[in-house]
Amino acid sequence: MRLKGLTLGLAAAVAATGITAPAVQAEETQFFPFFTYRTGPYAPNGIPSANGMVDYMNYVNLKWAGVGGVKLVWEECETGYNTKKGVECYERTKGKGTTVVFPYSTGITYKLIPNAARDKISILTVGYGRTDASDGRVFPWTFTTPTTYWSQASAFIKYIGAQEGGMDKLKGKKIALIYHNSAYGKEPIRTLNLLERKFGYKLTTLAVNHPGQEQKATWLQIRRDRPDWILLWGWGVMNQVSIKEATNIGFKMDRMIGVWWSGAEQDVVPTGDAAKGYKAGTFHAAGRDFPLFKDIKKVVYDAGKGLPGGEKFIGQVLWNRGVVNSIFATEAMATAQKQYGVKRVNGDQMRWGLENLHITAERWAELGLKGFMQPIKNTCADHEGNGPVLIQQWDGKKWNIVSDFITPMREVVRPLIEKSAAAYAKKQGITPRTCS
Amino acid sequence: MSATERQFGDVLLKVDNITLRFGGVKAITDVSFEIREKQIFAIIGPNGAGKTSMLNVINGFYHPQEGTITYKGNPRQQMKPHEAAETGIARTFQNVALFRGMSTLDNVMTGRLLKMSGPALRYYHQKLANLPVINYLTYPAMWFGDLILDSLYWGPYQREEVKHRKAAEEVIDFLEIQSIRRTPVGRLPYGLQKRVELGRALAMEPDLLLLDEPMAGMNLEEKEDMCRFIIDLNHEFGTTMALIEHDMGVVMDISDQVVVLNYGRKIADGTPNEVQADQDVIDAYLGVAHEADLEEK
Amino acid sequence: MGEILEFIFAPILIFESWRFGMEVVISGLLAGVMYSLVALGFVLIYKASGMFNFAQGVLVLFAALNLAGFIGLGVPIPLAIILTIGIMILFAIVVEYLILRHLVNQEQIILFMATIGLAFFLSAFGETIWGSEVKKLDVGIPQGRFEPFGIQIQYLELTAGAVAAALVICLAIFFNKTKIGRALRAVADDHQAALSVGINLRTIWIIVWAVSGIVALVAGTMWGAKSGVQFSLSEIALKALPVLILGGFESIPGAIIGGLIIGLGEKLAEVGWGPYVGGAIEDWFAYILAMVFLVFRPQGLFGEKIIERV
Amino acid sequence: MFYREAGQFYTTYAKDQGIFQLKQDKYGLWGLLFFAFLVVPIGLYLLVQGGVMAGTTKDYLYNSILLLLLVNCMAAMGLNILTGYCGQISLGTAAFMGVGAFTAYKFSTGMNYRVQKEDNAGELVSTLVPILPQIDNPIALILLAGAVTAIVGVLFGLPSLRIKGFYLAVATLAAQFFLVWCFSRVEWLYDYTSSSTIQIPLLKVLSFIETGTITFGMPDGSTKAVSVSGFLVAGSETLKVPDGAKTIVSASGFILTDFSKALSSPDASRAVTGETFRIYPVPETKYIFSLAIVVVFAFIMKNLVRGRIGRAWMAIRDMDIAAQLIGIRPLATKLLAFAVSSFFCGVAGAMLLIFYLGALEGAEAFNINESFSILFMVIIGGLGSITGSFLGAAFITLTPIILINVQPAISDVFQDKALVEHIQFMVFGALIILFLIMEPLGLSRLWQIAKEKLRQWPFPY
Repeated sequence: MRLKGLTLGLAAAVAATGITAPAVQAEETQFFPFFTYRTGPYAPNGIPSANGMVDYMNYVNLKWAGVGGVKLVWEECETGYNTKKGVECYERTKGKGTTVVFPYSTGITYKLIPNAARDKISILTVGYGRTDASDGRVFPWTFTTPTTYWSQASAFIKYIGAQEGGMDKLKGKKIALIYHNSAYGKEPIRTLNLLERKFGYKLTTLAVNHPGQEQKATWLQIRRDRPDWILLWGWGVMNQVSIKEATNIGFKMDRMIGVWWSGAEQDVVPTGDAAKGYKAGTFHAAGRDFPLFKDIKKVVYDAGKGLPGGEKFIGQVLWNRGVVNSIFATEAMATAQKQYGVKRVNGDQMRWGLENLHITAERWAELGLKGFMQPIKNTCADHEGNGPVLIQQWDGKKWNIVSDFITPMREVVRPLIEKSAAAYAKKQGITPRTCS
Repeated sequence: MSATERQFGDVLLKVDNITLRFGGVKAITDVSFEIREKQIFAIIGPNGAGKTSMLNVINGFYHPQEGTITYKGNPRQQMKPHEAAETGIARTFQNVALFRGMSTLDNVMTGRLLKMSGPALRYYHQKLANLPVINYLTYPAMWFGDLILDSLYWGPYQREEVKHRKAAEEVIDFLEIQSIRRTPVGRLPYGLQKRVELGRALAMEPDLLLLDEPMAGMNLEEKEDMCRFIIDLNHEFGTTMALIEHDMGVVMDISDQVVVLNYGRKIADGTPNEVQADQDVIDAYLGVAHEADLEEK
Repeated sequence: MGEILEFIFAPILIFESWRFGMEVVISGLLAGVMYSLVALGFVLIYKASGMFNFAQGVLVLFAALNLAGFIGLGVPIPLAIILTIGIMILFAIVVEYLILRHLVNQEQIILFMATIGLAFFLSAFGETIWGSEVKKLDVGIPQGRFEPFGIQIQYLELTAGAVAAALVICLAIFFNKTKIGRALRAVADDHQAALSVGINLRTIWIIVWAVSGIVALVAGTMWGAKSGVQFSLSEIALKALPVLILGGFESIPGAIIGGLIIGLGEKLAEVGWGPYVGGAIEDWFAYILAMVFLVFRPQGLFGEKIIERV
Repeated sequence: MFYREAGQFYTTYAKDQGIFQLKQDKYGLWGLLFFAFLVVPIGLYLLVQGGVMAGTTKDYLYNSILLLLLVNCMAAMGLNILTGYCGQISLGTAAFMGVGAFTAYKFSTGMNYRVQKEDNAGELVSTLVPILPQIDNPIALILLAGAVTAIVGVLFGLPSLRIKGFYLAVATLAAQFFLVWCFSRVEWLYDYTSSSTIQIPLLKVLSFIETGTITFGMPDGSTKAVSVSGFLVAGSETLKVPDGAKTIVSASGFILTDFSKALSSPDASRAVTGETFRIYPVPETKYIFSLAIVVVFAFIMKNLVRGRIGRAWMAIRDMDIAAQLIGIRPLATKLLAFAVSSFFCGVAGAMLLIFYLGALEGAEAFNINESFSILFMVIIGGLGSITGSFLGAAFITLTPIILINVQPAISDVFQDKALVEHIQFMVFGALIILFLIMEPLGLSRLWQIAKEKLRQWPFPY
């Protein structure tokens, strides 16, 4: 009790944390930090993603003068895919009025999740991060829109089943998972194991250590086990080496499916012809033949306002994904603006906007991306947005979509997510909120 | 004073038929001798005669293939260097082997390490070690207790430090190196380094002190100082010493007994006078070069 | 009990199918050669200057970046190779001028640290010039495979084996038959003595860094052909370290034999034991293998027995 | 003029063996501690109060600079014991830190193990069964982390009897790779989560002291206070909103709540919704605790290295043969160095998890680059010097951050973000080389030279 008097002052300082930061922000701008990695082992993949995010925001400013009249400002912060640098980025940009962050690294995502509610900063992880965080009751501040690794794994099994001529044909088939030995790579294993019990295929998991330059042992085992399908959960240089090794041992490339982070131009082009026929998951269409992308080229690059050397990335898979990332952010912001009738949105409002994000097919068409993605709709309990998965195939020149939108097995994945989230809540002493 | 008049104690170290080989090369062949307490014992011989190897065998650094060493009545064949040190054998080196990163004082204090025991462990050895069962249980606890005391530098441990600091200061006083107490030894001139090294060995309060060329590379003045320290040590404290030295004048002057090695074999053993008279020695070693030296005496 | 035995002998049990066993052995040996190529660069510099050059991995990246960069600019391959060698020599001169000569007579660990600083600098410098994108490196090394007796062998790895053999022969000739080579050996044996007979240490350093730059170029070309040229290439240095301790820091044959042992050992372990414990064990297995080996032979495979003197 | 030993004599050996030879040094250290413990937190608080500094800037200073710096200081001290004092180069520091972090995590969650059963429907049901009570005291966790890491360190130190120099350095990489592999492979270590990440749960100390109050406004206009007890250092605590509470009136104390910003945001009058709220540790608490830990361990290290153990270590480092011949047991001495060093590293790892990151992925947070950067700190700072550990940690931690913060200036010149980043790397690499060339003995040697100069100032002759 005696201590309390002494500490009251500190408490006031804490309260001040909230006051000062927004005050210095000019009213008509909305700030976004971009955690990017243009250096380090994963830079080849980081650069197009970062460019996509920046280019779209730039485009919105140039074309529409911002969102709802609020100009977008952003700051890139280099993380090098390193958690400590990510923490530094987060803390440094926090004071500039951050409402939502895109960590672009599994490690940074995990580190930031416990902070999100405290700082009133949402975490939007487009196609990566912590899968069970899509349970909005336990993780109100984390968004895994449009879909997650677990969903994707189930969609892959669905796709394989379809290719084999029915889910019942999966019985006795051999599927090998080659994965990056990290939190990211291990995400699908639990789902695949569960489905293994359900459909009776046989799963072999093979881990590859970072960076994955040397995979001889892995592919020797593939040669021995002769799986019918290979799922590749790789990242960085590992992807190229895997694709090359697969060709080297004469594996049929159209039976090898990569996760969406293993299916970019950067992964296949350096392998030459080896990757022809290789498939990969994605949650958005491929290519640059969309009105929006043509417009971005016109408005941003032709006007000389783009990033140096950035034009060549337009339409690439990772660049497209970066654009999707920014679209989610701006759409959520617009949603929040409408709901609260404000111009610049704060953390609470941005969170509401993300939670009530609803991008209909019409809206996609309006954005100039007709058929690019399926409608996305988040709810209080479900932050995954119910996005379906596509399969694309590399023809030696470009990626082509070769499947319809595959709806993940929600009935399998969702209970898994809820169970995992509940376990987390229990361990961390969190009372899940009620969504009704 | 003549060496023969002096009275020595029992046999401290007995070397029996030692043979040491490196691969096919024999460094020492079938050498035997005895060192008595309070003796100044010299091992001489030309370069490569196996003198240093002999010292290395005595303090357990080399393991001879044949023969035994009996020290304080206990025969031994294999022994690790630190075990030799624990039984009271100290040593200086031909090329100074000081701890260059530490000050003079710290170097001398390292010589006290064996004598320093943690207060808890000492209590253990005094009171608990002989109790059945309980000694196994308490030893780790006492060891750990010492570590805690060490890490706090407090109470009984601090008193222990002070006690040994006093002992170290006595050595420093004796060797007259007070002024360089806090100087890192790497910065000292060669002669002083040798003296600090002697200090480190003395701090161990050894029963047998092995000196490997204590006067090599010194000027006359330094040599005189060193001789004085050696003689004082022997006479005042009765330290037994085995030394290797090339300066025959010094050897003949201060030693009580001399062993002569040549090509790893013993060719003579006796008092300085006896050795000087030995024809083998004169042939093999002293030869013409040193005759002038001997005549002076 | 049976399971335990099965686990213990797993690496041997893979020979149940002798073709598969042989494939593992051959792949292991050839992977080992690829490690040796990187390890050779370390050995050269350590031999001549006692410097544990941690920048060797980055040197591999840097050389490959230059080569791929020049080829990407449309320079014919032979000219690109010559240009890259020129750059590696220039680099050696700059390193000597700016770093080595200022660190004469420093402790080994300081030299080691300096090379890490150099690694930081060089990796960023290389990427500044040539960009961070993955570059394809194709200097005409045959791709694909052939299958004698049903055992798959890849041309790229076979080429690597041949290149490594050629490289070792070249280095052997260089060290034993040329005047510079003899001077290098003299320096490796005894710095002081070499200086006293009039060997210019600085020239030696430049030569040795240039040679190891060229060795890095060879390693970079082989690895780059395998995985494209990008930042990760610098991390293969970590695969070369167990080879080094096994073979000894100062022995060229050691680097080759060490590479073969490590390559073979880690592949057998991964294929045999990996499935039981979750896989991805080869990285640490290589180190543990080298360490166990070292405990029994502290001086490495080809190092001389250490006789301690006082 | 003011910094000299003239007139300072000691009449007892006990005093002469004190940590400081000079009174000025002693006062300097007390001043520094005063500054770090009181001036920094209170000063920052006042700056924020006075509106000079943004609250987020203060958070930035604590969360991403000071806490990381303290963790790094701790790890650098640990490695300095082994490399600087005992002469054994280790490249496995990060892995040992990882052992500490995972130990802290396992003890904080009750050492769960998993029981898997098939239920009636044939589904696999797994439950986690704790075998120990959860420990929520950070100090206890840190000490346990140190102890376990010490044991692991001794195991990996065993080869040091036979292997020396760089061979040993590379051999310690075996520890690095093996342990990191365990962090991502041994499911028990990370409580069987699907992604092998760990997150520290709620930890607090002195839970009997009331440290804060949150006042709620009730519908009838009265207020109701909820008091908070104990100092939170990690995780978050869930508390109940009083029945029927409508608004939050104020929050005070050593806490951060879910509401702390709602208070100040434009819609502050918003009604409270939900039944619970959560409180979080303030950065000041974390800072003071980590600082205290670092200071205590620095004191312990100083005592060890100036006593008999330190002398034995240095003897082994300087000349191991001579050391053996004066009776030092090489294996025992080296293993003790491995144990103590690993203890420190384990503490650093636990601090990293508890105070700095909160949640981490073992294989990423403790990868080999971390080991290298800690070795860097020790060498740049100065081998065999505690001051050096601190200076080195500061240099390696702060230089990149300083470079990042001058980056906006460079960014205006170069549009290319990657280029700016690369320039940063080049500058960092060049600075390291420059330092090694200028003063191979490290920053601590520069500090010493500065002090010697100061002794003579202003009359050098």
